[in-house]
Amino acid sequence: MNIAGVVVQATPADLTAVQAQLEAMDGVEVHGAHESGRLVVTVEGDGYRETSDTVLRLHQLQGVLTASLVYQHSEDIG
Amino acid sequence: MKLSRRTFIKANAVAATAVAAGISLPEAEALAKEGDQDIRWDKAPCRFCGTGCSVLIGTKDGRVVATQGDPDAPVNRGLNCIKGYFLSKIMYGRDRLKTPLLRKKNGTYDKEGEFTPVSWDEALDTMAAKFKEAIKKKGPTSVGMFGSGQWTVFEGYAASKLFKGGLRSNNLDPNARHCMASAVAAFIRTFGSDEPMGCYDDLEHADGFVLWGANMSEMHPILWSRLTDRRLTAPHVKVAVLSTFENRSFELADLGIIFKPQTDLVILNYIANYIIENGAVNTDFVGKHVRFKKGNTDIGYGLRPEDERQKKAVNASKAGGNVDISFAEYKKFVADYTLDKAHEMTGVAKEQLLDLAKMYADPKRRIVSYWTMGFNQHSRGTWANHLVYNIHLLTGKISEPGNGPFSLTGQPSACGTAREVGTFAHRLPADLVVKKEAHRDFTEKIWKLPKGTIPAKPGYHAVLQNRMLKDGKLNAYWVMCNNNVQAAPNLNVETLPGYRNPENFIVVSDPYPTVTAMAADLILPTAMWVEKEGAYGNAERRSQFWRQQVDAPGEAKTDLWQMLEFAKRLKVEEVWPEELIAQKPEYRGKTLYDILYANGQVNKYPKQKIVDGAGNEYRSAEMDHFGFYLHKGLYEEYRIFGLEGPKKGHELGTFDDYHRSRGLRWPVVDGKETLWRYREGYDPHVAKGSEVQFYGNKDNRAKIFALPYEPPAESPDIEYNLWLCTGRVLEHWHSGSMTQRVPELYRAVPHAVLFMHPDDAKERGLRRGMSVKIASRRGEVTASVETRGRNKMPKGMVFLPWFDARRLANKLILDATCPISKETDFKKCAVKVERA
Amino acid sequence: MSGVGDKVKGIKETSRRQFLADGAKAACGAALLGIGAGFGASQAGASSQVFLRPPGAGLDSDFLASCLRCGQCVRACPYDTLNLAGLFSSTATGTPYYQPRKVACEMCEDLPCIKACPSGALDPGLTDVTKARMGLAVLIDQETCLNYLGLRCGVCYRACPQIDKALTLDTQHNKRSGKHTLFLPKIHSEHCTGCGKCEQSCVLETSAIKVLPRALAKGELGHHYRLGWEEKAKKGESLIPEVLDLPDRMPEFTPPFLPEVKP
Amino acid sequence: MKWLILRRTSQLMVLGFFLLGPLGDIWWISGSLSGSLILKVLPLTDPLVFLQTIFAGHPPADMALAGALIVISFYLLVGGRVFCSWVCPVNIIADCAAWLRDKIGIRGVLFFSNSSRYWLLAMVCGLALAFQAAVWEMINPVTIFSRGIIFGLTGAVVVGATLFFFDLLLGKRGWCQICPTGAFYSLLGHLSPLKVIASGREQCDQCLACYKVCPEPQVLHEPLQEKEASPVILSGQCTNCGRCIDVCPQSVFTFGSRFSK
Repeated sequence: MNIAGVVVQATPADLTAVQAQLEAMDGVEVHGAHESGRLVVTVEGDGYRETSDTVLRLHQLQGVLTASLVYQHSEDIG
Repeated sequence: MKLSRRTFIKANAVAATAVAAGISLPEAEALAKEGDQDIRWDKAPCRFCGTGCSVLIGTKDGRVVATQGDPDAPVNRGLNCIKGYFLSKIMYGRDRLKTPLLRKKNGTYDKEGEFTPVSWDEALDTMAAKFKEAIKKKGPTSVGMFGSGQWTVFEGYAASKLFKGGLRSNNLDPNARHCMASAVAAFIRTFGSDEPMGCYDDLEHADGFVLWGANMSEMHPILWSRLTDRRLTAPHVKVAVLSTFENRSFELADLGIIFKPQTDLVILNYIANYIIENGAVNTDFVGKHVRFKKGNTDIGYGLRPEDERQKKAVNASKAGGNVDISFAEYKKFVADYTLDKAHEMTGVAKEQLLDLAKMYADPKRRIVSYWTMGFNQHSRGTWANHLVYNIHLLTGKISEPGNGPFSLTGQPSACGTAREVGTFAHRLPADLVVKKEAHRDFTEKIWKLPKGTIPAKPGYHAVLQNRMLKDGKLNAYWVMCNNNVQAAPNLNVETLPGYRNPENFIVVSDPYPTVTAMAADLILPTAMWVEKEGAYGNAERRSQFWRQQVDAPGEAKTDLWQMLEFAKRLKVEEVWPEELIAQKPEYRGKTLYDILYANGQVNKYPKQKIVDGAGNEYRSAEMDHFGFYLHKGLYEEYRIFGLEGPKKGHELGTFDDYHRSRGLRWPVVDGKETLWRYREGYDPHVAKGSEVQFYGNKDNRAKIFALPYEPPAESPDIEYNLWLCTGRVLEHWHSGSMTQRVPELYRAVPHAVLFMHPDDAKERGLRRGMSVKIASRRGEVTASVETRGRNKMPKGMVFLPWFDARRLANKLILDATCPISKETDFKKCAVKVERA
Repeated sequence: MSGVGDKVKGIKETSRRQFLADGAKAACGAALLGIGAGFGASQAGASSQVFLRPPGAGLDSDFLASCLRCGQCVRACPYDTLNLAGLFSSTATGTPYYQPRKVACEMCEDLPCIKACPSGALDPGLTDVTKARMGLAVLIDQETCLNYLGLRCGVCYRACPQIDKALTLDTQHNKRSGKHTLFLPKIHSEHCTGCGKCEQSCVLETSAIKVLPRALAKGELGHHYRLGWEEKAKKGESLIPEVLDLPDRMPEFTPPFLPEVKP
Repeated sequence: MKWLILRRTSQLMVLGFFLLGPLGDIWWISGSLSGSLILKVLPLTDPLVFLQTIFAGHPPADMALAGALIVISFYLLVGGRVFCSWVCPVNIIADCAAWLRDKIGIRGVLFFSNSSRYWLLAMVCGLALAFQAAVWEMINPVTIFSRGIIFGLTGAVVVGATLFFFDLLLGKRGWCQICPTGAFYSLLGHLSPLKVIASGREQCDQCLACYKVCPEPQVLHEPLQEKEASPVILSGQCTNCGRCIDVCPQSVFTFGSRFSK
């Protein structure tokens, strides 16, 4: 199990659009957003590779300025 | 449950990310903080030394994820030593054994084969066949078991039943033989009852402490913390520390005494002499409660009978013999031990000897004497124990708050299991012994066995077991819950040959691949500590219970499961003679499991829910497997020995009470614990008006033994010119099979080093850090030299800890034992040290 | 070697002017490089707290003046304690250092590192390793130190090669438990060599005791102040002897209900 | 080709001896090119590093001084920049970069005058004096590279690659043109007796093969072209690499004494 916490900075104008895009992605959840354009996002995956790929994809989204990883946890379950 | 862990981690991720983003998400923060809340907390005693600290075990998702000292535990009040701090990690070493391993070649068992994973059925069937074969060929004395002071009470009791009542072999001995046997022998001989009279509350009441060969600072850290506190908060308190080298306990010593090895016997007799000469004898006490004995001398060293030292000893076969004497004769006996003579023999300054004697002689000073291996692992260990009782008995400083001799134990249940349930080769539960017919009869009655089932002859003790394995007289052997190949003396000559003797089949049950496991033919993977329900009895007679917190990994099974499943494979006809079965024809065709465990008593308590005060539920792997509450059944049957047995003063509380309490000190009578035994008012068994009754003896009197100094079995000479002492360090416990697997403890003390005086090193052209060969007449090991650090050695003596499996200190040790207690002297032998 | 100018006369085509112009160019380049290097040097000095020098290295400023960066001390170290700083290390590249949490200095009595040093950067006058001052241990976090929490740890203390001198345990009553003792590690700078065995052995996830360069670790008492009790002990009597002290008046008989006052 | 092969062998052998210790536990030599001890007896010290410590105010220690004097004496004897062409591992990089550069025809963008290296040398000493530290050693690619190889530090790769691309893209043998270590040895080379001599310059047919391979072609002009000048290549900047001897079809060049006519 792999869980990452990511701060996504979107252009304030695109905030809603970005949020919608994020929510459409597998394993991505938006936990909060601020009108300044910052979003609190978690990325979940089974493996490290998968999670980091998703985090990298966040950068590519339309309207996203930066996405910075602030929390990372991984452990074997079962 | 897995979902909740995921939710928790996610909450943490959200909280951390929100902080970084500068966004406030109060729900997430609250959730993250609550993470600790789904940890289930329950109590258990620490599984290291005999102190018996209580810890709280935090379990989550079937894994122990946290521990803490129990802040309300009377022994440790929430504190732990550094080993206790890492308790939860000992179960999670990477090389935990998870499947039975049998030595095989081409698909079948072969003594010279490779360890091959096998099923439990194959493992136990092979093992049962080997045991039956041995019994058939050479009788019940050809099977045996080496057990442990780390066994739970239930396990020790089940083993005692299995071997003494089932297989009819008294060849059951615990590793406590290496540890406590001398204390046991002297307790029984002096007071007629095993274990200390006092308790840890003495620590807060004494005005003086004397440590005789006990480095409490490292070996009983939490008790030491209490002792130090007494010294700090009561400035009149004096602490004397005696040892053959300067150890960490000297930090606190008002009187730090280094004596020549073995001459503690001289100091003890000198003190007795001083007390008598200076009129400090409590004549009233001695007149009413004490009688005098003279023990046999020249009793040899428990070596093989062919050994010259053994042949020369006049009383080698009558080591325990003694005769009654008068006080006047005793006085004359110790009069020989004058200050001058004591000073000359011990090398201790006269003022120091005098100071020490005065501490004991001062009628106003309450004194507790503590000892561990310095006394017990001693070729005159029983004598040393006697001689310290003598001092306390002469002055009447015993069995009252702050006064008494107190033997500290090295293992978590040396008292509770090894001693109390009778796992020694000569013992039965609750202080009964195999030699006495009445005791056997009583035991057989409780166990519902035909008369004559239990053999009258004591079995092979620890050292003898290894000799008999080597000699081919003990052929099927089960080592459980200990690492004797790293512990037993004279490894190369007397221990390993027996394990590898082609005639023998050796089974080792252990959680980890220890050196003992590697020397075995069959390894059984074993559950440890809170992977099973258990009970330990610490040094102050406190029995502490715990519930099973987690499951054992893989196919690892508990010791109880292993013993009971093994018993299922033994038909009574295969192990008992016909005349015995004839007495109980209803046993015909049954297995030892049916007779010993499914006997209507042990299986009396049906499956039930195990619930703690907070309503949490617990599993019992054995209850699930066998279909009844095995632990409760075993315990309640064992409890009858204390309640109804021929020896009084061993009453235990009920099974349920122990699970509810933080441990109780026996005898537990009328719902009360006993803090000081033998003293009126404190001990329910002492008659009103009698003040003190040593009721273990029929005349209610304790015995003072006149015993002299005798030299050790081996002393340094021209070739082997140094004394070697072995022992422990705080960071590691015993053979290190658990603590060496905790990375932090490994880093703290990764290797055993040889402590040496700088001048001794220089004389041999050695520098600190150099690799050296330490050789005795029996073997050699390599270690690096340490001339600084925690132990300051006197010239002529070196110290090597034994926790390090890469440096097996026991190769060097002579298998000389105290002839009475059969406990090996691990503290003295002659070695030479040279550059490797 | 009288000067650079003489030595370049072989280049005949170079006019004096050309030479000066080249010189100016080179000097500018050199200055730029120099500023960079100098900056690097000051950086290396500033962040040296995580890097400890071998015994006898003295102050880092002196060390950076004298060390040849040859690595012979590193090769001589029998315990692989010493490393050479790499290019991206925050200490000067090529200089030896150790990080005690990884491998502490074992304090070899024969000081092989100093013997190997050709330049005297490691002071050959240091022959007693206990006199080495590689840093100073500091119990940096009392909140996590198990000893302060009352646990019986003392791993650092027992790991100390200068046990009871450089590191002692102060005892203090544990008020919370009521019957135990706090064994508090205390470092004595006059004996601590900074070997780092304490930091290496600390069982916490992050060591609570750390070795710092002495300059960072050590406080300094005001130069005007003397410790009265030490001065008295040194002199063996009060610094101002012969001072008049009149006896206190006491009742000749203390009534039993009054506590006895000891003069 | 003879001298080139000998030279490569020498360069690799020096590194090889240093690596025998860490790789094969044979400690014939310990340390690095900055300072070393051979067979536990003979000290060697990089004289420029040593000089920096003197400028930095550190009194010379016997061992280091002895090592520096031994090295200086040796190079005084065999030619100062013999270090550059026979010992210095950077030379391998410089030669490779130069070869590739010619092969793919990159034109240089940076040219350094011959005096640059002396200015840089002066700066190195000045820096040591000003900062009271061996400042140059923090960036000196020569010592960082050789030490990096011997001690297995990643810096070696970085510095090696940087030097390679510097030489490849910015200037032919760019680093060696300005290297202060080379400059220092150049100063020694002015006095050394072992020299390359254009003894057969009469046979020269101006094919310019020697100019093409010479790392310091400016040193060739006078002895080869100017008939009134001595045929001995007297310049300290000559590295005694012997490439000109290898390549000259007319066998113009030989090794000999500076005093030979």
